[in-house]
Parts: sequence; C-alpha cells; structure tokens
Amino acid sequence: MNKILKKAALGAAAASLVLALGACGTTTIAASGQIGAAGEPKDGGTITFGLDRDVATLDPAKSAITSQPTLAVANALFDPLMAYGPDGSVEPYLAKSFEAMDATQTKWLLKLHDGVKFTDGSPLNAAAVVSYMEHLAKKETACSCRGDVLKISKSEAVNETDVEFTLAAPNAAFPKGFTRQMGYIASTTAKDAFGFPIGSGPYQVKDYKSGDAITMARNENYWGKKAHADTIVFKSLPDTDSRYQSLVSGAADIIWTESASQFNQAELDGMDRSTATTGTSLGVFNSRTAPFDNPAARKAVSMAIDPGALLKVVNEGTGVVAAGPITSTSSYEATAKAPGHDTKEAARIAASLPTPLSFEYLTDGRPQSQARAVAIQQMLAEVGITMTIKATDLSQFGAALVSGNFQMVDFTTSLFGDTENAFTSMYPSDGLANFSGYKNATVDTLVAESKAEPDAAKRGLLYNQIAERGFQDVPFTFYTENLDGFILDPKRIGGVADVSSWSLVSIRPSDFWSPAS
Amino acid sequence: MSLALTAPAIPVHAVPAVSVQELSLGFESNGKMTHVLEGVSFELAQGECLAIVGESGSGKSVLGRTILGVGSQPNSEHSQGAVLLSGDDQLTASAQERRSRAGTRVAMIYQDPMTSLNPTVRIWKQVIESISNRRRLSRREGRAKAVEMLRAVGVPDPERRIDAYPHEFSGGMMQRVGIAAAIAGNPDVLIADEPTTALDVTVQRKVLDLLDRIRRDSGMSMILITHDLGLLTGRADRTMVLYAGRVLEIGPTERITTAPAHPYTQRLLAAIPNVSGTLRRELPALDGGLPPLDRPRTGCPFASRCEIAMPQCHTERPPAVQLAPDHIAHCWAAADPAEGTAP
Amino acid sequence: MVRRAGRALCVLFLVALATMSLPLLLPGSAAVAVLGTNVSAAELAAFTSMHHLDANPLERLWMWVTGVLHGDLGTSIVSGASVAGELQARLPITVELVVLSQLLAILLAIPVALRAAWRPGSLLDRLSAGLSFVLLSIPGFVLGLALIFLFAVQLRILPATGWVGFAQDPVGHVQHLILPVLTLSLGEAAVYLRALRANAGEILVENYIHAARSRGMAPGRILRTRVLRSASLPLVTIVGINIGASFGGALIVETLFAIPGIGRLLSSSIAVRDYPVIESLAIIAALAVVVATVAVDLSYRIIDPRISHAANN
Amino acid sequence: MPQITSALATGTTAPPTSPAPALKRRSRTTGERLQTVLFIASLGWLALLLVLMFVSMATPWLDPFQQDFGATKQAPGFAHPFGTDANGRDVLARTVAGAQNSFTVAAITLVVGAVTGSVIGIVCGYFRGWFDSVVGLALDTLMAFPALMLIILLVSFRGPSLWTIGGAIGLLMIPSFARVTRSITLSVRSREYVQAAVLIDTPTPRILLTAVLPAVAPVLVAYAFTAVTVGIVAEGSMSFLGYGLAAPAPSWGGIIAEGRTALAQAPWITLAPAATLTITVLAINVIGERFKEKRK
Repeated sequence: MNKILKKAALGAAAASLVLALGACGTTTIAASGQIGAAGEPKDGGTITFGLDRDVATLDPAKSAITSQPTLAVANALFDPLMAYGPDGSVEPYLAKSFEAMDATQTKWLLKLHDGVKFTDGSPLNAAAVVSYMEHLAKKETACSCRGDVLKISKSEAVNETDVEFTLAAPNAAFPKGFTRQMGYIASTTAKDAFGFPIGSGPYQVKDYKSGDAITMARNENYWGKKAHADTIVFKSLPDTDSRYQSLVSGAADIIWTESASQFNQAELDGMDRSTATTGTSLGVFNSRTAPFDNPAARKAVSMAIDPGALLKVVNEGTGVVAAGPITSTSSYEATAKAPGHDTKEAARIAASLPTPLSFEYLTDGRPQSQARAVAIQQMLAEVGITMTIKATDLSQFGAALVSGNFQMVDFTTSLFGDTENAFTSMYPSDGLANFSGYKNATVDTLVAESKAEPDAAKRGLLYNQIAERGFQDVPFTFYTENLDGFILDPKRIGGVADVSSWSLVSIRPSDFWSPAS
Repeated sequence: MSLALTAPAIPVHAVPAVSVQELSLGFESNGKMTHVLEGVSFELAQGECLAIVGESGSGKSVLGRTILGVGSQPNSEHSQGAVLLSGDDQLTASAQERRSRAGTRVAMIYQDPMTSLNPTVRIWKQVIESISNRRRLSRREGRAKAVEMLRAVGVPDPERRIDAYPHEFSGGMMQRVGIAAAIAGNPDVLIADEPTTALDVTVQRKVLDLLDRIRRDSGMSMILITHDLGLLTGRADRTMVLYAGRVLEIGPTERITTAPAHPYTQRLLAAIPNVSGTLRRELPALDGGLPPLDRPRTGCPFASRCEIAMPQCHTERPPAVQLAPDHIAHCWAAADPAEGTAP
Repeated sequence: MVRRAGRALCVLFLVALATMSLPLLLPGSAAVAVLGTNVSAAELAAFTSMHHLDANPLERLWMWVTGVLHGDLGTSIVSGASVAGELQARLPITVELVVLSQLLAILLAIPVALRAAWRPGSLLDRLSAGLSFVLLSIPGFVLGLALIFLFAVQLRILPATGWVGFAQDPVGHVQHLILPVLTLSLGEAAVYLRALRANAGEILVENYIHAARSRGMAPGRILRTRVLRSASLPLVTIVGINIGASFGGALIVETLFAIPGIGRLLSSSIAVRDYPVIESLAIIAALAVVVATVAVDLSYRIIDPRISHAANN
Repeated sequence: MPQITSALATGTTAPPTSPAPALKRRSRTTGERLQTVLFIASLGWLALLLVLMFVSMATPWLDPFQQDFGATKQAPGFAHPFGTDANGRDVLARTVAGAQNSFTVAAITLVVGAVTGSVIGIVCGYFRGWFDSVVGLALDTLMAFPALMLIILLVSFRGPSLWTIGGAIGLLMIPSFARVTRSITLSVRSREYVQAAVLIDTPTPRILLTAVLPAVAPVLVAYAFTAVTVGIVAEGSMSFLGYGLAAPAPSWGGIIAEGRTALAQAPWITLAPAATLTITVLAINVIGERFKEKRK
C-alpha cells in the first residue's frame, strides 16, 4: 500500500480510521506488494539470508530472535499468535481469533486453529499455550517479556483450542503483545537436536552453527500453506559492510541492513529493497537530575536540534523526520505538533539559563549514533550549548539507561512502531521504558484512560493529548524515523513482502522463493 | 691403520697436484678495488707439503680458498692467471665443476674446529659429507665409515662418539674430527689453514703430527697455511713466504729457516726466540703496518718497512732471484747482495 | 622443567583469577543484556546473584575448576548454550585459519629468504626485501579491505565473507579460506622473511658453511639441511608467539570476513558481559600461550643441541 | 593483537640487512642511491604531516570537526583536496587530525612500553633476586592474557581516550621491552669492569648510568622505531574495530571504518587515511632502517 495514499486517506477521515483501513486491507495478505523476482513463485531451492548478528539461541523466550532484524528466523520456526497485516492492523495468525470477553478489556479469549502440531507431532493446543505462558513467567526463563506476562493474572485452557486470559489491569491492546516474543508459542517439553525448543513453523532446524549459520529445512507437515524454498540458510554477518559485500558477491540473497548509504548503493547495484521506517531515533533527557531537571534546558536543546539536517546527514535522506511519538506509519493520526527547530529561540532560552548549559551525551557505539551525536554537537555549539559525547558498548549503554546514570542519551527504538505500547511504557511515571524519569500526573491519568479505552478513535485522541503534554515538558526530543529493512537481489529471490507501510518489519521466509530452482 | 690411509702408492704424474700461475685477485667493494693477490706462482708436487707463511692480511687464506674453489669466488673481471688442480683450471671452471672437485680432489682443514663444525649436526654426518654429498649412503654404511675415519684420526671410542655433537668434544678432539671430515673423500690435495692456531699449546703438536702421518701414509699433497715459521721444520718440504699478496721468497724449508734471503723472512725468523722449539701463537708484531692494498703498487711491498731498502725497491718490482735450484727470492738486495747486509 | 611447569601453573592461576574478578570490576551488566531494559532493578540484582556474578573471584574460580573436573565449562548466561559446545564449534575455525596462514607465511618466507641470503644483493634479494618492507607497513585491516574489494567485489572470483565447513563442501571451504588466510599470512610472511633472511645471512658466512661446501655440498642442500635449521630459531619463537596468541582470536580477519571464530565470540561475549564464556576463553587462551612457550623452548633444544647441553650443565 | 608481540620479537632478532659478505659480487651503489632517496622522501613525508598538523592546531584551517551539512560526501576538489565525509567534514582535515592522534597514541605507547618496560628490565637484570622472579611472573601473566581482551577491558573500564588506548598498547609492549633490556643488563652486569665497579662500592645509580644505560640505549632506540609503527598500526586496528577513540575524535582506523560503508560511492573517505597510514608506517620503517644501518 502506498504511503502517500494512506496519508491522504487518513487526512480525509476526521479521526482515526483504523477500522476502515483494516477492512480494505485484509483480503490481500499474500498477494500484497511483493518485491524481488517477478513471475509465479517456484518451489524448491535454497535462499541465503544475511543476518546482522550472531544468533546465540533459537529459544524465542530469549530475545535473540525476536528483535526486528531476526524476526524472520522466529517466523520460520514459529508462528506468532497474532501478526500485522499489510496495513499495520493486528490480525490473528496462529490464533483463529483473539477477542475481549467483556467491556472492561480485562478478560480475553484466545481461540486456536484445530489440529496445529509442533514439528515433533505433538499438539499445539490450549494446554500448550498455557504451559508456555507459565514457562515465560518463571524467573529462570529470564524472558525480557516477563514483565508483560506477569500482567496476566490467570491463563486457563477451557478446552482443546480455547484459552481464557484474565488481566490484572485493563489492556485494550492485549492481543498486540502476541505479535512478538510472547506470541511465538514453543513447546515446553520437546527440544530439537541442538537443544532449542521446537515450534510449529513452516521450517525446522537442520543445522545450527554458533556464530556462523542456521540451516533450516521445510516443514512438510506444516498446518498452513507450505513454504516455497526447500532450504533457508540464515548467515551471521555482523559486519555491516561485509554483509553488503556478501549480497553483492552472491554469498547472500537477502540481507538486513540499517545503513542509509547501503540503501542508496543498492539502487546503483541493481538490488531491490524492502524497507520501512520502523526505528525511531530520539534524544532522552534525564529529567531527574541536573541540568535536565530544568525543563527550559531540555527545551533549549530540543529546539537547537534540526531533525531535517540529521535526516540528511545521518540517514542520507532516507527515512522521514520524526514528528512525535505517533509515527508516520502509525494507524493513529498525529495532530499534536512539536515546537520544532528554532535556533534563535533555542539560543535565547539557553542564554536565559542560570548557568551555561554543558552536558554529556551518551551513545551506543553504532556508526549512525556516532554520526548523529557529532552533528548534534555542532548544532548545540551554534546556540552556545556545550555537549561532550560519551560512547559505550551496548551492555554499558543498557545498564546506564536502566539505572538513569546519564544526562542525555541517544536512543533508537522500534517501540514507537507499536503506538499503544509506546504510550504505556514511555510516558507514565511507572512506565518500564520511561528512562527520562518523566513525571506528570495528568499524563499518568491519560495513559490509564487510554489503556481502558476500547474505541480506537477515542484512544487516538487521548494519545494526542499525551503527546501534546510531552511536547510541552520535553522529556524526549524526536529526531528521525529511520529506514531499515532488507536489500535483496531480484535475480535470486522472490516473494519478499513490501514492508514499506508496516509498523513492524516481520517478514515470513515461507513466502520466499528461488527463481533459480 | 685403516684402509683409507694406507692408500696404494700414488703413481707419479708429471702433472703437479697444484699449479698456480701468475695469480692476481682483486675485490671491488664500494667502488674501491682491493688487490689481494698479485702475480703469485708456485707448484705443488704429488705427495709434497708446502707451507705458506705470512701475517694476517697477506692473502694466504684467500689463496687457500681460491685453490679450494668453493665459497664466494672472485669475479672473473678481477682475476688473472690460473689455478690448476692436476691440470684443471679452477678459475675458469663452472661452480658445479668446482663443487664436484671439492672434498674429493681438494679438501680443507680449518683454523677453528669450534666454528668449522656445524654445532647442530651430529658429527658422523659431518665426517662423511664428502662421500654422502655424492652418493646416497645408507645410515649403516655412513656410520661405519664415520667410525673408521674417527678411528683413523685417533678419536677414542669412535662407535660411541659418532653420535655426539661438536660441543661435546675438546678442542683437540674436535680438530681431529675436522681432519677426519677433510680426508674422508680421499682428496689429492689437503689445504690446512692454520690448523692448530685455535688449539691449546699442548695439543698443537699432536695434531700436526697426525697431519704429517696422514700425508705420508696416504700420499696426499698438502698446503700448510701458517703464520708460524717455528712449526715448519721437519713437516713442510718447502716454504713460501707471502706478504701483502706477493710471494717474497720460496724454497726448501731447510733453506728458508736457516738461510733466508729476503729481509722480511729474516725479520720473521729473528722474532722467533727459538727456531726449532717454542711454538708461538701470534706472528711477531713488526713495526709499521701492511701497505695499503687498495691501489696498484709499484716496487716491493715490504720496501716501506725494510731497513735496507734501496731507491729502486720503492719504484721497481724486484726480480725473481734464483739463489739455489729451487730457492727463489724476490728482492733487489738479494739480486745484488753487496748492496745490503742481512742482519 | 619442574620449575617451568610450576611457573606455567602460576601464570594460569593468575590469569584465571584476573578473569574471575571481571564481573566485580567491569562496568555494564550481563543482566541488562539478557533481560533487556524493561525490568526493575531488583530483578536485575536477582539475576546477577543467580549467576554468581557477585561472588568473590576465588569462589568463582573454584566453581569453574570443579566444573571443569566434571567436564563442564558452564553455560552461557545469554544463550543458555554450553560453553564447551560453543568452543567446540568456534575454536577449530580460528585454529585452522591461523595454522594455515602461519604455514603459508612460512612456506612463502623460507625459500625466498634462503635464496636471497645465498646471493646477497641479487635481484631476488632486493625485490624480496623491498616487497616485505611494504607488506610490513600495510596494516592487516587495510590489506583485508583491499583484497575483498579486488577479489570479491570487483573480480568476483572469491567469496567476500563466510565460512563453509570442510565436510559440507570441500571446494567452498577452500574458496572461503583464501582471502582471510592471505590477509593473515602476507604480513606475517614479510616478518618471517626478514627475520629468516637476516639470520640466514649471518649463518652463511659461518665457517661451518664454508666447510660443508669444501666437502662438495650443493647450495640447495646446504640451505635446506644446514642453514634453515640454525636460522629458524628466531622464527620458531615468533611462530610460537603467534600460534599461542591465536587462541585469543584473530578478530580483525574474523570481523572482515564474517568468520565465526574465537575472536568474534570473545568480543561479542565481552559486549554483553557473558562472563562464563569470557572466563573459559581467557583461560584457554592463556593455556595456549603457556603451552606454546614450552613448545618453543623444547624445539629450541631440538634445533640447537648446545642449548639443552647448557641447560643440563 | 598478536602482531604487537610478534613484530617486536622480530625487531630484536632481525638486523635490517645482512652483514656484508666477505666477497661482494656487485656494486650496491644504485641500491644505496635508492635508499637515500627513500630516506629523504620519508623525512619529507613526516615533515609534511607535521606542518599540516601544526596548521590544523594553530590556525582555523583544517578543522576536523567543522561539518558542512550542505556538502556531504563531496568528491575531492579544490575546496576539499581529499573530499568530504558523510557528515560533511573535510577528509584531509580529519586525516591530518588522525595523524595527530596516531602520533600521540604512539608516543604514549612508547612512554608506557619502552620506558616502563626497560626500567623493569634493567632493574630485574641488575638486581635479580625475588623481585626479578615476581616481575617475571607478572610479565608472563600479562603475555598470557588475551591481548584483545585486555584492550577491550581497559577501554570499557577507562573510556576510549588517547591515554587509555596508548596505555593499553604500551602495556602489551612492556614484556617485550623488559625482556630485551633485562638480557642486555644481565650480560653487562657479568662483565669484569662492572664487577670491579661493584667491588669498589661504586654507587649503583652511577653504574646503571655509566655502564648499563649506554649498552641498553642503542638497542632501545632501534626498537623504538618498530614500537612506534606497531603503536600506530595497533591504534588503527582498534579504532577500525570500534575500540578506538570515541567520535568525533578522528583516528585513521576510525575514518577508514566510517568510510568503508560508502566505499563504492565515496572511496576517498577510506582511501585517503588508508594511504596516509600505510605511507607513514613505511616512512618510519625506512628511517628506522637507516638508523639501524648507521649504528652498525
């Protein structure tokens, strides 16, 4: 679906048009925009997929295969209970249906398809789902989803296919939580030859070499539509440039990348791409401590930064400027407006501060973060604000983020791809991703209201109110929505979904086919 | 006595074992020419022992190595004359030809057995090299040969010692091993380059006696390079005195040591307290140094140090003066004894 | 020898103790890497103590040693996989890479160095000296980049990245090896060439070489059987150091060519503070260095009998 | 980074050129002329770098941080001789500033590695005893610890500053320097004149200064050239791997790594620092070689 068309449609409808859009998109799940080789899909052959990291484990309860770049691995081995449709709406996938049983949105009924089996032949039934939820809730499982799982106060298998969930608090977006980690139901009893829990997906593991490659063979007993390619190899190619060279030299057919220059290069090299703006980069102020306990300081920094220039320099013109927490691909329309870039105003505010503003900016070591930090440094210097850059590795970065041991941090997240989740975790004072330490009683109330609001249009209005508050208080300042996704060689692969309008890039390898076969 | 050393009597050839004819050698380094040997001529008969005497830098080692014909060889551009080994010229021979002669037709005994035996190779392998470099020897054959050679040079308990490394021997024993290695190929000519200089005084004589005996038993010819005139009596048939690359005097050892004609030889002899007895480690230091070798010389090289030098000594090359049938001195004073008086 | 062994054990103990202290010393936390950022501080602390990351180093070392005695190197905090399994998959790759490139470097260096030393100042001598000088000055990562750009991207005759098991595809295995092995070996070949050339030059002027020639030994045989042996002492040291150190990984090449070796495992484990993996890797790497040192020592004695002679006296 | 130890190991064992053989076959004059040309060219190259560094430090030209968001990835031209990078910074300015950082790291490396290492080596070699054993054990441990790990640890611990990186590389060089100086000291210590000096109660510092240091110094200087190149290359490798200086500080390895992504579109970003790095190392090697030859 074309993004501009969609925007127009959104503009035409006054409030949120989620339902209408959902209705017009549902029929075309498989056929909707595909990228790669033209023609009818063929069966057979091998597809090689270049991942951007080592996959340490294939256990979906760990986070190794449930971040965007690796979701294709999870989708090959497991079926998520819920999945995004091409228009961004959440639809049942492994589930037959998943609906609220009452108006308060605290009781939910999950219905499974009949006869779904794990790859060892054991049934994937209601009991298996309940057992898996219990597994996720255990401390030893060490699932990063445990916080969400613990919000389910009770899960019960009412019969072979139906599970009843009771929540501790109302959550209108509950099924959405099953699109990622929680939704990939794995067997709690059977493991494959490599010690990983098995799933029910279109592929099963044939060979696993740590840090090197995962080879998968088609699951011939798959309950749904069987996969095209006989074999899929997921190669670990952590070095960004080596990965691209692998694609160009034919060692990989499709790769994940976040590098803007590679998207530009891909066109010159005759490659296709399937990309979406799912990652949002923003600056998070630590509003608990000086200097950013002062909202004026936050405002000065925020206004001094020109997201348009960041987009040009860091993203090389790919992606879009992030207008706020409601992203360009969100099903909600953003009406709240950020104050925007204003060098003069920023300089005026900075000058009015009691002491000259000087602070440390924490980044992870990735090249884009570095480039962004460097550009921001110069923008701030122009309005008289001194910024030093501190780069750390990912684990220190995460630790600093959680412990609040920073002044301002460069944060790139796919959280905003899920608007509901973004508002419930980033804005309220008890939000798990509220790294800013932002406290606003009104916002807390609005968030609570939004969780209990079943009507999407009304929820959208609430979100815009929260965003408005956020723009006034500036706990974060939004930079860009970054392009990321896949580059592929159309001579060697077909059936790659066009993800451009998706809010979560989660493609299914079972659609891939090899023209050579 | 072993087989190798009781070799059949060598038929007497008309051809000398070694014949050096008007040999001149020069080396070029950094654009400068060094004249190491100039117009050296002599002959060595079968079974004969010739001593070459000179101080360091006189060119005696270079002469020895040129006869041997291996190692870094002088560039043909800077060499003249001929070095004939039983009639075959070493100077014009290819490297391969020279290599095929080394060890079997001419062999060498070195000054310092500590450095001339490879410290990392068991001695039996080194002793039989002259043979094993030419044909494959079985291990057994080779070891038997090594035992035989070591026994011949008087190394005690050779069966046990063939497996030792050089550093496990004393200096004298090591030199015996070196000699064994040199004679293993049964060469016609043996060049002994200061074979006892590095040894203790007590064993020097024993090693020389051994060499003497080997030569007599096998009929090899030998060139004994030394700076020590005192060693020669009774061991060398003839003696040649070399100075700054030129032959100053050549003649029977008897005559050289008792009636030297050249002032330089006389000085050498005078510096030895007891001609027949004491062995000295160093050649007596004569006042003054060797003349520079890097420019062509005229006259007698010893002239600048000679007490009886005459004007023509500095400007004209001295003539070869035949003092006896085989005693020649290159000296103006010898040509005209009235002009100078031997001290 | 007993003293040496004791010293080696001491070194191992110290390295082990140092690595076991890392969880207490290093900023950053494994818990965040595993649990993500959406968890409470209490949960992070609980995770930390569950994995004994807050225990004292001696205690951790003791646990590690008892584990090893039961044939267990522990499990990765991040993936839950067994460390032994991980090592079994990764170690042979790095070792193959390093051993092959060392071999290639040595095989390139030896004949050239010996021939060049035989004729000092010859064309070969001067060419090899110049070339090795330049190779020595090109950093490995620059060389690797250039090789990839040339052979994989421009000419497309060799794969840019990746690793194929020998059993899986012998031809592919070799193809994937060529560029990384070249990257690793060219610089080392230059180092070896220079070391060997210089030493061979010194040995060739030794009397015993002249003596061997005086017995009619051919140049090739002298170089092979006499010069090489004596000249290889320093070479053995460097090769020993290199091979010993390789167990710490060849990170640059592994990164450039996406090879799943020890270096990448180590760096990615450090990034997420996966201590069980880090510890076992460090101790194995130290063990390799210690063993290599002893091996160099022993081969010294074999190469030059005077050394063992001196040691025995 | 096994190269650190291996390169240094060769530094000791490999005299730069063969000893002059007894008989020379050919004149070396053309070779010598070439060497002199190379030597002068090397000096010139380093001088050029120094001048550019001075310009970069003392004048507003060649600012490595100035970004021109309107001129990103510009090809080399009049305004930017080496082009601009993705952030619109002048690649020449970045390369020059990278040289500054590389040389600083190399200097720190030398101070930490050579000075500490040789002090340790001299003290151990001269006094022997328990101190020698303990330090020997510590050095062995340092060598057995994976170099990569040590560097990453230090960088995570202290932050990626010039001092941390130079210090880490220097630390890895300490054992090599200590070993060499220790063995030289040992041999000097056993000489008769030193023994005699000890017997007549010559103050120890005096013996160290007059007997030991003069023996150690020339070897150290020859070694130092190798150490400088090793330091520069190691810094480049670390920055390339992402363990080097933090942005925006320019470093050769860092610029090469940044430019790699755009190798096909803007090769100058990678080529300029890569060539500069290689030529600089080559130049230092040439000068070091000359020094070693002169010493003989």
